[in-house]
Amino acid sequence: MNFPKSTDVIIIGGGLVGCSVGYQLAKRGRDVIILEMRNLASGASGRNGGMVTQLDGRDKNKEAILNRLNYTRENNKMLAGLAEELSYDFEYNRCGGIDIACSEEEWEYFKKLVPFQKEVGDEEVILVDKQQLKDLCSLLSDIVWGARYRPTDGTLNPFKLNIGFALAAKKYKAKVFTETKIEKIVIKHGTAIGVETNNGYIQANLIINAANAWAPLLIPEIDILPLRQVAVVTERIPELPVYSFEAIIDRQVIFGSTQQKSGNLLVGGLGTQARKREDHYKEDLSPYEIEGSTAIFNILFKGLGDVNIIRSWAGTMAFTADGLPCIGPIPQIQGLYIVAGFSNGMAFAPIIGKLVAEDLTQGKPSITLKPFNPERFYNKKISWPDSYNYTVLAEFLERK
Amino acid sequence: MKDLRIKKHPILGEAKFGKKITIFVDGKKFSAYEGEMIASALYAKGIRKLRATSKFKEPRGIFCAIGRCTDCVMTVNGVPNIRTCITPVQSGMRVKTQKGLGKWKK
Amino acid sequence: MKKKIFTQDYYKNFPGYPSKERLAKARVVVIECVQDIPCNPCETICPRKAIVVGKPITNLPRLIEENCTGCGRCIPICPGLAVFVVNNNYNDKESTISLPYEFLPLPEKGEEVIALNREGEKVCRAKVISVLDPEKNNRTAVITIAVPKEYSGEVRGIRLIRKNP
Amino acid sequence: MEEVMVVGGGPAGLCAAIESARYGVKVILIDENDMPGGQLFKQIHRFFGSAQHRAGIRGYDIGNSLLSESEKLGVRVLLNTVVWGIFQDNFLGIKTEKETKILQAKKIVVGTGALENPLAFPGWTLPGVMGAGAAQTMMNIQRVLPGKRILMIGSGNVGLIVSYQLLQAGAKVVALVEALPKISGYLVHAAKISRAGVQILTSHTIVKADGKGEVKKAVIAKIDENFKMIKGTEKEIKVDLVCIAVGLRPLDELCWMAGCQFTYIPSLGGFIPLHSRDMETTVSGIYVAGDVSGIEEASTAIEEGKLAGIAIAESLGYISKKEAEEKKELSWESLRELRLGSFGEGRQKTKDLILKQYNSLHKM
Repeated sequence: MNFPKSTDVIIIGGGLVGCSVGYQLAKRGRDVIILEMRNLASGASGRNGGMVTQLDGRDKNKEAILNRLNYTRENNKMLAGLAEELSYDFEYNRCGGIDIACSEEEWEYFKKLVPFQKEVGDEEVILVDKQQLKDLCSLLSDIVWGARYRPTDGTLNPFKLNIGFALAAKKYKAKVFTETKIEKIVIKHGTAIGVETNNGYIQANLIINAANAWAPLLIPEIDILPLRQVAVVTERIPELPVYSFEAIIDRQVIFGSTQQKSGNLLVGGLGTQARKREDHYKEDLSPYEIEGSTAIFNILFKGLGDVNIIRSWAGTMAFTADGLPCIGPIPQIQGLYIVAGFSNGMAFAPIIGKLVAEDLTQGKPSITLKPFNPERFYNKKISWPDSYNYTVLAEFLERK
Repeated sequence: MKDLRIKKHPILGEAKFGKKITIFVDGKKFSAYEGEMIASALYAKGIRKLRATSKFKEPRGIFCAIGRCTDCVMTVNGVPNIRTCITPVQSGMRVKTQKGLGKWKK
Repeated sequence: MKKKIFTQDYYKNFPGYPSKERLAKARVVVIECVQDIPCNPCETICPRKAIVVGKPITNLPRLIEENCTGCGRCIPICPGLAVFVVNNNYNDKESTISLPYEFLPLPEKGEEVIALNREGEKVCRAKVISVLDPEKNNRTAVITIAVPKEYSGEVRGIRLIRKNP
Repeated sequence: MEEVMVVGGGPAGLCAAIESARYGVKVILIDENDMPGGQLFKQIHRFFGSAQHRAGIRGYDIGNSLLSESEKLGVRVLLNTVVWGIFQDNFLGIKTEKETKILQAKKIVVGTGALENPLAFPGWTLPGVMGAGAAQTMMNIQRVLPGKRILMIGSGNVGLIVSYQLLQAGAKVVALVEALPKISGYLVHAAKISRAGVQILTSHTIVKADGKGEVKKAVIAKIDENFKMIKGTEKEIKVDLVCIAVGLRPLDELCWMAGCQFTYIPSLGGFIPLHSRDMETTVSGIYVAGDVSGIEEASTAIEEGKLAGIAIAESLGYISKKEAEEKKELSWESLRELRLGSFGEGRQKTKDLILKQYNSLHKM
C-alpha cells in the first residue's frame, strides 16, 4: 500500500480509542487513516487485563460517580451486541467484577460506600461478606474481608477488541499504517493542516490525537500524565466463576486481576516508582517488579502458589488531573481534536468512539461530551511531582 | 508385562537403574526406579497418554522430552501442569492423568 | 523397484577407494567417504601415512595404496563408520571384509551370519573370522567375515541369524 | 555482584565457564536440569573434526571430560535452577527448588541451546509422535525405548543419527522419509542406516499418523517436485512411533528479554541475536554461544563457548589483550575449519553476515 499524501481524517494512535473512533468515522463515510508508531494495541490497549469495570475508584463524589456511570452503562449495553456488529469475537465475558477489601478498615468503609453508591444510582452494586466472596471466588485466601460486587462487570480480550475495531474500520475503507511515527502536527495560521511522519507528510482536514499517554508529546498544551504499570500473566487455569477484581494491599498497592478466556490469570498494578516523567514510558521490567507482582498472587490466593508465571509486561496508562479523559477540539487551533487521557479505556472506548463520531459528523453526540472538554486543562501546566504514584495522585485529586 | 527399559546397550553398556520405588498413577500402585523421570517411567510400561486437552479431550504425551513443550504435563501430588519429562519420580508420589487444565486445590 | 543409492560403482570413483590391482593383491583399506566433511581422524591414526587428508580438512581422504598394510586401526575411529578393510587374498575362494559394528548382540567367532550389501539386502551367508573387542575401541567392534570372493566389493554389513535372546 | 553467570550447561556454556575460570574468573554455571552437559550426554556417536575438535570421541565422553575440567577449575554449578529473566544492568532472576533470587553479574553468557521444530500433519499431536531429539533423550538418557517400529521424518543429520541410535537401542526403523529429492545430511550417516536395513525414501512425506489414543500406524506417500502428494502412492505402514527431525530453532527468549538486537536467518534457525567476534551481543556484557547464536553443532558450540570465555577473561582484566587475541585466534581458526566444505560454507557466510550487521550497528 502506497503511503498517501492526503486524506480527510488522520487518527494518531492505533490503540483501542483510535481504532474505535476510526471505525465509527469510517462507517459514517469519512475518509480515515489511522497512523500508529508501533503496532496496533502496542500501548496501554495491549497492556491491560481487559477489565470492564463500570465504576472503579472508591470516592464518594456523587457527581463523579454519575458522570462515569452515564457512559460506562451505555458502553456495557453497546458491548453486548458489539461482537456481532464487528463480526469479531473479542471474548467478552460478563462474569462480574469485585473490588476486594483486604483490611477491616476498608471493609468498614465499603459498608458505607456501597449503600451510598446505590443511592446515587448504581443499582447493581452489591456488598458481599467474606463467606459470600469466597463462594464467588473460591481460591481467595483469608486476607479478604469482603467485597463490592457488580454482576454486570466483566472482562474482554483487549487485543481482540482493538483489532476487531481496526478490521471493521478497514471494511469501511479506512487505512491503517503501523510503524509510522508522527514527528509533528503541522499548524499553519491557526489550523492543523497535516502531519509529518517518518514515512512522509500527509495533509488532512481533521487530525485526531488518540495517542493517550503519548498525546501530550504532540499537543503539549494539554497535560496528560503517563503512569507506568506492570503485570504478570500465569499459565492457564480452569475458569473461575467470578473473576475480575481490584484490591488494595497494604494500603498502597492497587492492582487489578482478570482471567482471560484462555484461562490465564493476569495480575497488574503499580511498578516500582519511576523517578522522572519519561521513565513512565519504559516498558521493560525489573526483576523486583515481577517478584512483587508474584508475591501479591501468593498473598491473595491459597493453593495457587505453584502456578507458573509465563509472561510479564510494563505499560503506560494515562491520567488527567480530574481522572476524566480529554475529548474535544483543541482551543484556538482549527482541525485538531483530542481523544486521550483514558485511565480505563476498556469500560469507555467503544461508546466514546461512537459519541466522538457523532460529534464530528452531526455536531451533536447522543450523550454530551462536555465533561471531557479539553478546555478545562488548556495551557494549565500541572506541576506534578517528579515522582508520583497512585497515592500521590489520589492526594492530589483530593486537594483539587 | 512389557518393559521398554533398555538394559543393555552396545555403546552405553549395562543400565544402572536406581532403587525400585512405588508411586501411584491414577490411584494405582506403580513401580519405578529412583532417578527416572515420571514420563519415561510411565512410557516404559506403555503408558503414553499423559493428559487430555481441555477443549477436544485429545490425548497428549511426550513430545520434546526436555521440558520445553509442556505437552506432557500431569497433576503431581495435587499440583497441575507438572512437566513430567523433567520431573523425577519420588517414592509415594501421586501422579494423575490431567484432564484439561486440571484442578487447583482450594 | 527401489533405486539404489549406495553402490560399489558409486564409491569406487573416490580417492579413498583402492584400485582394482591393489584390491586383488592383499589386505587393504576401503574408504567410503565421499563428501567434504571437515574431518580427519583416519589420517591422524594411520601409523604409515597411508591416508592423507591434508589441508583444508575438508579434502576427501586419499588412500596411498602402497603404504597401507590393512591393519584396520582406521576402521573404528571413523565417525562416519565409512572405513572397511578387504582382503581378497584370504584363500582361494573367499575374501574377508572387516567392518565396524555397533549393535548387540555381537556375533561370535565362527558364527554364521548373513552378509548384507550397502542397501541392507542379503547377499550371501558369511562366516565370522574374528571379533575385535569393542571395549578396546571405545565401544566400536570390528568384525571380520569371510564371503565368496565375488561379493567382496558388495558386502558391507551383517545381520545375525540367531534370534535375539 | 557476581563476576560471570553462564546460563545453560551444554557444550557452549560449559566451555565458556571453563575457559574464563581457567584464567581465574569466578564463574557460576546455571542449569535447569539435575546434571550439566546439555544435549551432549545423548550424543552417543563419535564427533567429526580433527583431534583439536575431539574427533572420533563420543559426545558423552566429551561431556564427562568437560564436567571434570569445570570441576577442577572451580566452576560453581547451580543445578535444578531456572533462569526466569535477564534484565537491565545484567540482573538475573533465578528460581531454585526452594527459592527465588535476583542476582547481578558483570558478564552473562547465554548458552541456552535450541528447541526442535515441530511438523504439523494429521495426527501429529498423538502420543507416539515426538521429536527425534526427544526419542534420543528417551533412549540414551532415560534408557527407555521410545518405540519398536519407527517412522523417521527428515534426512538431516539428526534424522539419520537418531535412526541409527534407535537401531542400536534395539528398535526397527521401518522407513525414513525426506521431502527433498535427496538426502540432506551426511551420506556416511545415511549409508550406516541403509546397510542396517533402513529404507530411505526421498521425495516422500508423511500423510498422517493414526491410531486410537496413540500412534498405531502412519501413511506415507510420494511427492512431486512441488511437494504435492502424488495420489495413489499412499502406503500404510505399521509403526508405533513417528519421529520428527525437521530442524531446530534457537532458544532465545532470554536474549529477547535482555533487549539484544536480532537478525533473521532461516538457515541458522530463525531469529539470531547479533554478536561480535567475541560472541558479545548488542547488549554490553551479555554474550551468546552455541545453538542460541545460530543452529550448528556441538563442536562449534564448544569453540564459541571458548571464545566467549576468553573474551570475558580479557575484558575483566584477567588476561592481557595480546594473550587473549592469541587464544581467540585458535578458536576462530578452529571454527573456520568446522565451517568448511559444502555443509559448512553456508554457515560461515551467514555467521559473517551476522558479524557485518553487528559491526555496522557499532560504527554508528
